[in-house]
Amino acid sequence: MIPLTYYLILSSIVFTIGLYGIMSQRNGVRLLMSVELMLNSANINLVAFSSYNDDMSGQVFTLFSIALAAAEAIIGFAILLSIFRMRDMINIDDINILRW
Amino acid sequence: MMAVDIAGIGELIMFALVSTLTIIFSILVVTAKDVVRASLSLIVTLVSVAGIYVLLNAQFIGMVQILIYVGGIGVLILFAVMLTTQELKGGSDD
Amino acid sequence: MINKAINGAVALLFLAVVALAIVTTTWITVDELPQNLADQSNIEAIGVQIFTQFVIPFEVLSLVLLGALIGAVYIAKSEVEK
Amino acid sequence: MAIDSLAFLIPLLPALAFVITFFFGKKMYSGGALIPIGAIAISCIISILITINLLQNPEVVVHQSYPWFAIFNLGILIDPLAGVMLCMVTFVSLLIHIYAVGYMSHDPAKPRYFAETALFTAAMLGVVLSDNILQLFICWELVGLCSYLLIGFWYQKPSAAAAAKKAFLTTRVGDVMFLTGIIILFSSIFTIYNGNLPEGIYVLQFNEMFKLIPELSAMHTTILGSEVSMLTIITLLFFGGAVGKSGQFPLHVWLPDAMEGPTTVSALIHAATMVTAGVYLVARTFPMFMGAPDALIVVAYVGGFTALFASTMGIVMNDIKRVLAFSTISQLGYMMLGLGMGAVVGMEAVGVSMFHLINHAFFKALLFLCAGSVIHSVGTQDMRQMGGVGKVMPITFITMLVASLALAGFGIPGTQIGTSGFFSKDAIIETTYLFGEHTGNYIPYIFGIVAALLTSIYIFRLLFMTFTGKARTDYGGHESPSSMTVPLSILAVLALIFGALTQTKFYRFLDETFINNFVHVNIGDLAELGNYHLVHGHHGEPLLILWMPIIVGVAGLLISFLIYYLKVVDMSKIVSRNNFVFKLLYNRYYQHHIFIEVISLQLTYGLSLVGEFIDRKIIDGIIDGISDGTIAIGEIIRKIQTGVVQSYATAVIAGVGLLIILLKLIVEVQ
Repeated sequence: MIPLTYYLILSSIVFTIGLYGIMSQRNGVRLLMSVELMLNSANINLVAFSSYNDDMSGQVFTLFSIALAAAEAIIGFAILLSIFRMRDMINIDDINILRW
Repeated sequence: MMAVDIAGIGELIMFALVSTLTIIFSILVVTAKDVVRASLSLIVTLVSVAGIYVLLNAQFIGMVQILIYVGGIGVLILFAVMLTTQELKGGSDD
Repeated sequence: MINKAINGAVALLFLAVVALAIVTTTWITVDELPQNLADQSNIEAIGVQIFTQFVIPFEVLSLVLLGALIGAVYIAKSEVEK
Repeated sequence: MAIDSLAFLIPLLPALAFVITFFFGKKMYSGGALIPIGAIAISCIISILITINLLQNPEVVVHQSYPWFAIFNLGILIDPLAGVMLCMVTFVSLLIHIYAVGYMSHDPAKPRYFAETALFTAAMLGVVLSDNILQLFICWELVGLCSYLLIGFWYQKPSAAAAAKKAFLTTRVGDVMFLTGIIILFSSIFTIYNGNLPEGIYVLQFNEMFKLIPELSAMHTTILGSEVSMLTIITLLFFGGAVGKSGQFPLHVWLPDAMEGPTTVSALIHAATMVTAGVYLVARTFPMFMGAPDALIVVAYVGGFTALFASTMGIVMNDIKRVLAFSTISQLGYMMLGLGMGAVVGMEAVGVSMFHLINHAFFKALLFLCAGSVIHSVGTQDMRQMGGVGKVMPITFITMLVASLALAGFGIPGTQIGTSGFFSKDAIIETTYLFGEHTGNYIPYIFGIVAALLTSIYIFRLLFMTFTGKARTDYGGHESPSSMTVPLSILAVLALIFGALTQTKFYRFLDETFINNFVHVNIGDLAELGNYHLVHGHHGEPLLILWMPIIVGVAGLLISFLIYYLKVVDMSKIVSRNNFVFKLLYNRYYQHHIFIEVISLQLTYGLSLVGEFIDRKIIDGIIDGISDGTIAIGEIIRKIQTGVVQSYATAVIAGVGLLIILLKLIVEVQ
């Protein structure tokens, strides 16, 4: 059997890649994609723990998490779209109307 | 004993394969120059994560992952890319 | 470019910390991945859990999705009528 | 017990009001203000009825609990501590809502305002009602979010948006500490039970937490070579959360800036509710603090220092609301100081501190609402442009005067005559004296008494500069509408008499908090754990100590009166006396007039110059230096703030990583 550690390391690597994306990307859509990566790594963790502890709640939480990710993607996309309508770009460096 | 070992090795190989896929394509997501390419890599990443779920004996979650993530969010992100890219904008919306 | 280098360094630092924590922790696990032959894909177990123990979060989730739907429509609709 | 079963309505009604007002408020009268007002009024009535029940029967508390998931639950706990908080929050919130109908009448975004304040009230009530620390934390975060929304209510103003962000991020520092405390607490409990959490009990409920205090206190970990008990770490982290929320010393920076919101928001957030959440948290988990003597000392010192530090800054401010903001920080410092005295007076510290909290809520809300009334009428927040407002706004002036007297703590010791602030503040100062007497450490007392003097100076400076004298600019003020003056009057009456009415009852009532059918704590055991010698019945203070707070209060009033009311007279008197002395000397020693002139001029003028130098450069210099230093440090630090969220995120992640490595290097958990 594969040790649990492998899955955790895999998930932390995917999470780090997502994190790097969050920190370095300037394009709104790419930011959203990086967030999806991070969410997925969290889900891998949940499912891995669920399987290795023989406890089904982890998988139920994964389902919830997937549904919430869908909601989050929809909202993020809607915001990007409305910003794009207003400004004709989605470079988040230039979206600073809420900034002081 | 031997059989178990072989099964274990097979599992390990599968895991190595799927996790390599996941990592390579998720790196592509953040490094690819073209946004469309990045979003397609994201979809591949999501599919391989579904593979990991299956390896973890969570087949149902794997199915849901493919249905919702790949089918729903993947398409949504592709749409987002199409709708918010300047070059492709002409006449697509409005 | 310098920014990307800093970001990469920070991400690697994070990965190092997390990986270290994962490797040094002793995880308590079952000996063999559980295999329920009657319910290979866990659908039944998950369904039972969702509709018994987690029924309230499940209902709340439906409201969240509805809210997301309405919010998305509201945000993304064109502002011509204003 | 019919009324107990309605307890869940207390937070639920304002939450419902939020939904209704938010979505349908536009079409209703006055932006749907009546919905939250009605909801909070019902909550207020329910809370008062429950509290009256409790008052008659304090050992039977209202406790309802429902399983949430796994080992967590959702629950309602109304014991005397929560009961008085509930009444205070709902009542002050109700008055502020009524006041806001008049104050916000010209604002187009009224529905959003009323929806957000209703949500804020609901969240705050959630904090108060929680029966477990996790639920408290969730509501705590919701309070933080609402404060962000409300401070940034006029988000079109860049300064308001910045202030909202600052408040959110600064309190977030405290919140992270709080969360860390909860996590450490949970993992410690897990260790205590050897990983087998007992079935059927929720370990994060307050009573379960308190039962484990001896075990937690026995767990040790090594930090930088010295052994620290787990309980101390947990309580210090909890206190960190309270520091962020209650604007204590290192994290107080957000509170003055938060005055960018509407004045009603300032009154709601900075007088009655949000900032007191930190004090409430410490009071709620007070048995744990009792078991950790080091943490209690930290609470006392941070509180005392904050009380002093903030009041020095209050003296130099010219913005009326900022003076009040610093005053709030200072008074919260007093409450923390009072809690920190638990090492000597035991559970009575909770009573003393909560009494000040309640009284402070009344008079500080009143001060803010009066300031709001003045701002509403005059149209500026700068006190240098006001003056003589008392003539055009008599009701506001009288209520403000009452509030100022209460803040400065005026009353006659030994009798039942006095403003509410007098009873509560005196109690805290006396407790610090008692602390000094029993431990030989008079520093908290000095903090308290000096801060009391400064408090009196700045509040009367505000009063004289704003309401008396001649109008310095042409502002054409008018008295506010009755929806604003009625709440002012109610609060003024309460600020005046509440203390005298409830003083003795209050302590006895709150002493029951940790001895009832739900939470049961043995004070003696805790005192043994912390090596305390608790003192009961303290009436042996010297007369001077009893009178000291009122003496410094009057002294402050006189100083302000001389400087800010008689300012013109005083100055001209000095000038004329100079002339008079000069002339007298000139006439008498006519032949030596050049010599005398030189002497008189040189000496008198020189002396007055020295006096002026001491006054201007040294005294003002110290005070200005503090504020200039703060500003200068701020100028340096603000360079780091690029405003790009991503770079913040990068910094946060790098910080967390480095912190973990650092902790790994210096901490060895045993």
